[in-house]
Amino acid sequence: MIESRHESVIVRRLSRRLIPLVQIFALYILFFGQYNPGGGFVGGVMLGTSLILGILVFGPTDPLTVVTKRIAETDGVGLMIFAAVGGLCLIGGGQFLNYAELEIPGLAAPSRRSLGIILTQIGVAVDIAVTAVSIVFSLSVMSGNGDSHG
Amino acid sequence: MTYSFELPLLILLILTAGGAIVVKDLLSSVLILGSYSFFLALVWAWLGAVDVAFVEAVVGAGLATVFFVITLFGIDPRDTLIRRTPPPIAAVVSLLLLGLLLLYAANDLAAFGDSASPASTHVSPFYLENSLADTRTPNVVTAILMDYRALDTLMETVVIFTAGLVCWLLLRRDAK
Amino acid sequence: MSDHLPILVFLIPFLAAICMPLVGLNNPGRCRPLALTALGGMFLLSVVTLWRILSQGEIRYAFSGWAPPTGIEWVADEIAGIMVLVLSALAFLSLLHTRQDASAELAGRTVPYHAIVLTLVSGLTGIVYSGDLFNIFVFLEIAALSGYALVGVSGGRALVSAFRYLIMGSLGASFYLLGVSYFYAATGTLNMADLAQLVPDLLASKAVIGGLSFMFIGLGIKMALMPLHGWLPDAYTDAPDAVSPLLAALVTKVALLAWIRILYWVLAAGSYGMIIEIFGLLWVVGAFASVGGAVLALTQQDLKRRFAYGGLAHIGLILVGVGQGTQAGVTGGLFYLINDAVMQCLLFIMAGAIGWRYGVRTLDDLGRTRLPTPWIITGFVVAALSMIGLPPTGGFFGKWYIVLSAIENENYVAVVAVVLTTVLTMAYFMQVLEPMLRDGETGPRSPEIETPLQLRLSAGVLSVAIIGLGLWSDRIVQVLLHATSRLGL
Amino acid sequence: MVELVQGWLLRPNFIAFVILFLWGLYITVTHHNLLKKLIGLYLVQTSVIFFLVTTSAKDGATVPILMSGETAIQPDAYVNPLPHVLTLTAIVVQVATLGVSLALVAGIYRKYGSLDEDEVLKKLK
Repeated sequence: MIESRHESVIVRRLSRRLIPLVQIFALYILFFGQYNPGGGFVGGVMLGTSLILGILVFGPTDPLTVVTKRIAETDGVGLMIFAAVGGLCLIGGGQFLNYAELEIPGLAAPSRRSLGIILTQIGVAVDIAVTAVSIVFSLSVMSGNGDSHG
Repeated sequence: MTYSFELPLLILLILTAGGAIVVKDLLSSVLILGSYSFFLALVWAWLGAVDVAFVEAVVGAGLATVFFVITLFGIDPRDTLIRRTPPPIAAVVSLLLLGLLLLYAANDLAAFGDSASPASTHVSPFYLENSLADTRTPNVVTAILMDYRALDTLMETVVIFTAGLVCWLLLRRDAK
Repeated sequence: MSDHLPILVFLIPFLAAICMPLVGLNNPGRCRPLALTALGGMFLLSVVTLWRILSQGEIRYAFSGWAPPTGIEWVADEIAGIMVLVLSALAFLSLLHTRQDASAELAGRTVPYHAIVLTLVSGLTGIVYSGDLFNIFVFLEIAALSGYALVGVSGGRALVSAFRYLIMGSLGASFYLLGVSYFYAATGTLNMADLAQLVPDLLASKAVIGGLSFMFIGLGIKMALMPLHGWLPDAYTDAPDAVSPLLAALVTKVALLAWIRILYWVLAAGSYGMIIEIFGLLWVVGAFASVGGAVLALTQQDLKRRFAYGGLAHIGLILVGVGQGTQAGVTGGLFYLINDAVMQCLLFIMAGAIGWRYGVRTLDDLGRTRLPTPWIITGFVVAALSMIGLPPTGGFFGKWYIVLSAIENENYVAVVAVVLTTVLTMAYFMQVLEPMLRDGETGPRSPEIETPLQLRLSAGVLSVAIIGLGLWSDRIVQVLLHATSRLGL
Repeated sequence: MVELVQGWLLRPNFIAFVILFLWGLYITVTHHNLLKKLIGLYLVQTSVIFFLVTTSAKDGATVPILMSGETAIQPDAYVNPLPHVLTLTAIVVQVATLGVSLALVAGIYRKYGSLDEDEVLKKLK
């Protein structure tokens, strides 16, 4: 179903408007996860599904799909962010993922932890968004370009 | 605790679950499963688990349904016909035993909503009391998820990452 | 820095796995060297870790700086140290022995393949180290997802096997999670050390007994314990030759290790047999699995399938030892577990090698074909000796300790089961070795160079390791005894 | 015995969990259609998560998001957040498993042209 764009012009127009809104809401959910329900997972899944909507509606030639396809190849970047934050804690002298040991001058331990939570949530969101898109690409490689003889 | 709001939800939950199982058309049954997830999210919101409800609504009712539907569209199954055969005796018997074990084990669980239960008194008060001071994060669930038990979160992200790789490995043979 | 060793050991394959998609984006050829380097580095670091554990005692690592039970804790004791060492070595060798043209078979899928091998290794490492029940669940799922993918990688029939594996494995994980939930509901904690403090007072609680039963069912599926083994033979037979050594050696053993930890570390239970009687019968399940597995192995034509059933028997043997409830029994079971990992790895490497090299997949093929390859025959013989349990090998000493502990318990049924399994194992290996050795003597020998260097290296190292495990068995058992002495058995 | 049954009936959540768990398990093990098996598996996984969430409930407690400016925090005023965290993780694991299983189903369908387990097994031979 990725092979062509959606035939209805209403769906295409509406999605063009809707996708940025969904993404802004996803970012809101992501960054206010410390104060509201939500956070990395939900934000990431919403980002991912907004991109999936774009793929399904605009078809394979649309710039959005092309960009998304490039993004889907960079699987693992989100985890690198997460692991890098954890690794910085190791370098700072604490245990793995001990954000209180992040070496940021002028910040007390609770603020460092708060910062660590935001950074790692970004990592989670990026990874989940990218992977969701990647799984959808894989699952839709069925007819045509996939091999049919196993 | 009164169940007046929850009972209808639970009944709807079981009805939608049954619908997803019984309905013959695969696409319909997948969509009914989406509504099952949605009712589940409502039940959890009622239980006070707003974060879980949110994730279930987005992941269960959203992403899981997207995966199901894309698979169904991609493979366009011709045999959505579902046969029914008499249930194997062994499966029924072991299921009954399992059910008895579940009910037996439930006897010594704390009563529902008991704020003096071990689950609510041993470790969890620490999180509630200290998370704001420790992490400046009012949402205690986020604080535990991303800080106190951050390793679990890292690893579940790895689970998702692995799933992405697995789908790639199994389905995309024409990679450059 | 030496307190951080467990997490460093874990981070090497983990980081390599998550970097793999980017590294392989433009040049997939880099994946195999990266994976091999990571596993090699992991091996070296795990040697250092084991040395550190042996010299200065166990390492308890509290993640995020939160002391348990608030945070997640990893416990690197002697057993975990040895197990991770074995795990990384076996993963390195099974990846190394894969021939170079495996990349052609993988058809542009080298990137996810190598990344998934590494996630499998990281998942297993996590299970071994983790001291937190829920953390184990997450790692179990990482390892399981990787396992499903590796089974299904060659497509076709393997996909069906992988699907069955997935259904069973996910049900197992759900049961395990259910057990953890019952434990949590009854105690309010997930940390093993903390549970060990709380559970003895609750041993009469039905919730704890139920939770334990569900965990046992769940991990029983994961370790392919006899009545729950349905997924294993197909999965190991249909997995590509490059993968089945890794799976056969590690996946079930690590699940079994997790169960041993729960049984003895969580229940704090020298006395568990007396309090929860039903788990005093664990050795019966083990004896049933060991005899049943060996009998079923005897009836199989396909070599890999035959060895897969043989592996089931060995899981049962380990449980016979562990189920004795004495220090000698647990130690013997753990020692046999380590041996079993090594010899299963060698056995499946050899089975894969003759399958690839000579197209020998079944006993009939074996009778028809000459195998003029001393390396392969030697490897087979060493693995077979150890599987049967003959003196110079590690397998003998593992069985020896298990039988000793059973005799000490005056548990003669268990002794009979072990002996019966040994006899059956000998029978099914004779059917394999007899045509192989007969033709090896009469047939002309072709130059050894035909066996690839990596294969010879893997086979040689593993054979030496099996003999070495036998020769130094007393040293290893001393270390294990030291670890199990803290259990208060 | 009467008290036992009464005890179970006082926990409608638990009854719902048991029904969903057993029904899902039964479908997963016995159904012929691969996709229906996955639906059964989904029910099993969600029901276990449901059970875990239920352990977090406290009478008269509210969602575990602390009010701003509150100084002395009463743990009894908020539901237990730890099971929520575990279930979040479990849900993500569940959807990852679903993705993998759908990939396998898609592969099987591509190869054998059927979602019926018996038919696939017939074609295997």
